[in-house]
Amino acid sequence: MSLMDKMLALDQRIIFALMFLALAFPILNPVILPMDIQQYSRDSFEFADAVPNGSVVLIEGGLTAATYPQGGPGLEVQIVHLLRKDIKLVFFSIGTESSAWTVTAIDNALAKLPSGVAGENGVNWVHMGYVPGGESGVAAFANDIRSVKTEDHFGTPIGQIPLMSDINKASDFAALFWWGGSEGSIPYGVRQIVTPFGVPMTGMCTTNEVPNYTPYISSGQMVGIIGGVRGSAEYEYLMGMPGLALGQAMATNFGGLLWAILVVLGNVLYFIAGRGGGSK
Amino acid sequence: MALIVAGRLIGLITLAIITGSIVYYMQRAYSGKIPKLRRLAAVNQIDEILGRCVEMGRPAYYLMDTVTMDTPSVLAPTVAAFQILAYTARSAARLGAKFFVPVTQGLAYTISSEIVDEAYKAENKHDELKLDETVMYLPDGADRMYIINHMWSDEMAGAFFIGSWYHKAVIFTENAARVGAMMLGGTDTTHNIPFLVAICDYSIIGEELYALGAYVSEDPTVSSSLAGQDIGKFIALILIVIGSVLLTLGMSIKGLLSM
Amino acid sequence: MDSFLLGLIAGSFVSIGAYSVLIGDNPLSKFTENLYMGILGGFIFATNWNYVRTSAINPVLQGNYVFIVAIILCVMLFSRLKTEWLWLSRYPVAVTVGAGLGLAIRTSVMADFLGQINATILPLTSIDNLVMVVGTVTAAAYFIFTAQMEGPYKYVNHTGRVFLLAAFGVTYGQTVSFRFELVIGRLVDMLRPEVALYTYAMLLLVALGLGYGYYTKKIKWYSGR
Amino acid sequence: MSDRIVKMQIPIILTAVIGLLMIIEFFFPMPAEVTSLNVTLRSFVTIISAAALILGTIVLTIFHAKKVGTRGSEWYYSIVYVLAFVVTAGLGVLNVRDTTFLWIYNNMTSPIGAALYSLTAFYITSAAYRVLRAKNWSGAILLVSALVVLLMLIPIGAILFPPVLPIGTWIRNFPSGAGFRGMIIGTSLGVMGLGVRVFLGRQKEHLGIREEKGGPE
Repeated sequence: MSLMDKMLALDQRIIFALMFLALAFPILNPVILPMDIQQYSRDSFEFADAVPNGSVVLIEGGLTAATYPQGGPGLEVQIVHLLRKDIKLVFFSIGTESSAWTVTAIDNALAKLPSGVAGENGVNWVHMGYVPGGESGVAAFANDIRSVKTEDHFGTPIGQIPLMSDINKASDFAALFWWGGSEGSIPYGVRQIVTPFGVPMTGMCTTNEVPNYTPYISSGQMVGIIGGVRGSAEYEYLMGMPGLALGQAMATNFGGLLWAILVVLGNVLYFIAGRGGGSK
Repeated sequence: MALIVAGRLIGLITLAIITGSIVYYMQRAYSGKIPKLRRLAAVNQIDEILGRCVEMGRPAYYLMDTVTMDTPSVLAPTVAAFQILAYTARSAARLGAKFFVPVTQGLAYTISSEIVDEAYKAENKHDELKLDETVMYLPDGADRMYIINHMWSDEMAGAFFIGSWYHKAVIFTENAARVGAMMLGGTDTTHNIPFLVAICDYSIIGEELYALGAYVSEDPTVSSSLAGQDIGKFIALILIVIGSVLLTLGMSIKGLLSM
Repeated sequence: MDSFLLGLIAGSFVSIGAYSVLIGDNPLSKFTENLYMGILGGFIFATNWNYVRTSAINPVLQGNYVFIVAIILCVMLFSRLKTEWLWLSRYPVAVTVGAGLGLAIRTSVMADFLGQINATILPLTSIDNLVMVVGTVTAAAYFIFTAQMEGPYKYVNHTGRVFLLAAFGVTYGQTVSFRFELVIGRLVDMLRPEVALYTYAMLLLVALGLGYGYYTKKIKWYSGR
Repeated sequence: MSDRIVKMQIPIILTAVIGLLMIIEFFFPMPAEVTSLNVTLRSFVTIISAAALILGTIVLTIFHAKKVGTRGSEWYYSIVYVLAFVVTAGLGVLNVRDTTFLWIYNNMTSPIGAALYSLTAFYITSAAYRVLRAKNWSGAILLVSALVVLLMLIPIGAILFPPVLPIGTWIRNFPSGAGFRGMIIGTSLGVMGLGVRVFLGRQKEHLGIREEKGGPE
C-alpha cells in the first residue's frame, strides 16, 4: 500500500469527527461576516411588503423538526411582518408534524410582536391544521375549505371563527406564502392555487430545493424564494430583526470550507495515486 | 355560458393532442408495432456488473428505496425499477450471480418476490434460488444499518440503485463505493441524481430510468407512452424556437398561448 | 426544572444516541432508532385518527351520511393486511390514485407544460436569453427516446447533457450546504449554554459505555471503514 | 369471470372515471351537482390518505410485534418500538392536544428525526474525500459547479473568492434553470403519460396487480 493509498484509506470516523468540530466550533464561537442579500430573498421580502394592508393571505407551514431551524426564524419574522401590516393570516399544513411546528412558529412570532400590534387567534390569524392527501389535499382545500376541515388545529369549529366567515376558497386570498421546507411541495402551490385561482405566490424551501424551483421564479409563476437558513437570515436582516438564523448561516462557513478542501484533496490524491488504480 | 372556462382552451387542446398521440402509439403497439427506443448503454452495464460479481464470487445488491406505489409520483419510477429488476434477475440467474433485493414495503415485496421467482424459473435455475434469502422485507427504520452491515460482511461486488431515491442515496452509495462495488445508479428524484452520477460507475438520469425499464422489458405500454410523450416534447421545442424567433423579430405568440 | 429545559436536555440525549451510529452500529443507536420509529408511528397514528374522526366520523354523527362511504372505503383499505382480501383495498386506492392523477394532469399541462414554454419564449437578443432557450430546448430533447443516437440529434443530446449536468451540479452544492444546515440546526439546541453541560456529560457517558463495550468486545468494532 | 370484474375491472374503471371527472371539471363549466360531487370526492381522498398513513403504522407495529412473539433476531429492540408506539398512540388518541403527548413528540421524536435526517451530512463529507471524483467529464462538470455554488452559499466563500458570487448566481439562474426547465416540461408530459396508462388500465401496479409479460430475450 503506497502512502497515497494509506492517506485515502483514512478511517471514516476521523472525517466525521473533523466535520463535527467544524460545525460545532462556530456555534460556540460565533463570528458574523458580512454577506450579500440574494435577489430571490429580496424579491420575496418585497412581495410580502407589497401585500395591501388589511387583506387576507394563506400560509402553508411545511416545516418539520429537521427543517424548522432553517425556515422557522424566517417564518416567525414574516408573521410579525404581516401582522404589523394588519394582514389576516390563514395557516394550514399538509403534514402532521409540520402542523405542530406551525403552531410553534406562530407562538414564537406572537412573543416577538411589538406592542400595539394585534395577534388574536380567530381574528388576526387562524391555523386550519393538518390537510392530508398531498397535492390532492391541496386541491381539495383550495376549492372548498369547509369540505376538508370542520374545525381548526385547536378544535374550534370553523363556524365560530370570525376570520373564516367570508373565506372558503383560494381565490379569497390576496397572496400565498408557501413555507414548504423540504417537502418538495412548492409545485403543489403553483399547480393547484396559482394556476387555477391566479393568487400570487412566494415561498420558502430548504437550500437543496432552490435550483428545482428557479424555472417557476423566472417564469413569474412565483415571486422570489427564501432558500434555507441563509434565506431566513436575509429576511431577518431585511426586517431589521437579526436573530437565530444569522448565527446558523455563519456556522456553515467552516463545514463548507472543510468539505471543499476534502473534495479537492481527495481528487488530487486520486490523480497522483494513478487514475483507475488507487482506491477503487 | 361559455363552452370552455376562459383561459384554458389552449391547455385543453394541448392535453388532447398529447394524450391522443399516446393513445395512438399504444394502439399501434398492441397491433404489433412497438416504437423503437434508443438503446441505452446501461443495458450492457447491467450484465457487466453481474459478470464482475460472478468472477469475484460475491453478491450483487438491487436496491429500490421508496416503493409506495399508491403515490402517483412514485408509481412510474417503481414500475421501471420492477421492469429492470426482472431483467437483472434473469441475467443474474443466467450468469449465476448471487443476488439480494431488500424491499421496504409489503406490496412491493410481494411483487418483487414474484418477479425474481419468475426470472429464475425462466432461466431454468429455479433450484438455485433461495427466495426468502434473496428478496427480503425490511421495513423503514430496520433497513439502513442492516443493509450497510451486510454490504461489508458480504463484500458485495455489484450494486444497482434504481427507483425513487431519497436521502438514503448518499449513505448507501458511499458505503458501496468503499466496499469496492461496481454500481449502476438511476433515479428521477432530482436532489439525488447528482450523488448517483458522481459516486456510481454508471448512471442513468431522470426519465432515462423509464426508458431503460421499457427497453429491457420490451413493454409495449411504457414504450408507446414514451413515444407519445416525445410528440409533446417536439411540440414544446417547436413552440419555443419559433416563438423566440418571432419575438426577436417583434411578433409575440404569448397571448395566443394563454388563451 | 421546567418542562421546556427538560425537553431540551432529553432532546440532546436522544440526539447523541442517534449520532452514535456514526461510530458504528451499536446498542444505543439501535435503541434510539426503534424508539424514534415507535413514537413517530404513534404520533402519525394519533394525528391521522384525529383527522378521520373530525372529518369523517363527526359529520356522519351530525347527519351527513355521505361520509359513511368514506368510512367504508377506509375500512376496505385495511383488507391489505390479509392477502385473500387484498382486492378489497383496490377500491379506496382507485379513488386516491384517480383523483391524484386527474388533479395533477389538469393543472400540470397549464402550469408546467404551457407555463414553462411561455416563459422560455424570449427575444434572442442577449447571451442570457440565448442560454435559456438553447438550454431548455436541448435539455428537453435529451429525453427524447425515439430518436436514435446519430446525425444532428447526437449534438443536441450532448448539449442537453451539459445543461442537465450543470443543473445537477447546482443541486449538488446546494444539497451539501443543506445537509450541514441540518446538523447545525440540531447542534444549536444541543449546545445552548443552559444545556451544554448536560450534553457534554452525556457524551462522556456514551463514550465510556461504548469504549467499555468495544474494549471487552461486547460490541463489534467495525474496522477498515 | 365475474370475480375478475369485481376484483380488477371495476377498480380500474373507477380510477378512470374519478380522474376524468377531475379533469373535465377544470376545463368545462359544470352544473353544481358535478362540482359538489367532486368536492365530496376530494374530501374522501384526504380521509383515505389519512387512513393509509394509519395502516402504514399498523403494518410496522405488526412486524415488530411478530418479531417479539417469535423472538426473532434482536427482538428486544422491537419491544422498544412497540412500547413507544402504544404509549404515544394511546395518549394521542385519548386527546391529540394532550400536553404529555406533544412533549414526547417535540422532545423525543423531533430531535432524533432531525439527527437521523442530518446523518447524511457526515456521509457526504466522507464521500467528498474518498469517492466524489472527477472520473470523467460529466463528473468534472458536476464537481466544479457544485464547488462554485457551495462557495457562493457560505458567507465566507464570497470573501475568499469574490467571483463565485456572480458566477454562482448566473449558473443557478441560467444554465441550471434551463436544465431544470427542460426536466419540468418532460415531467409534466410524464404525468400525462402515466395518467393515460393508468386510466386505460394498462398499468395496474398501484392496485397491487402485476401484468404477466413474457420476459425479454
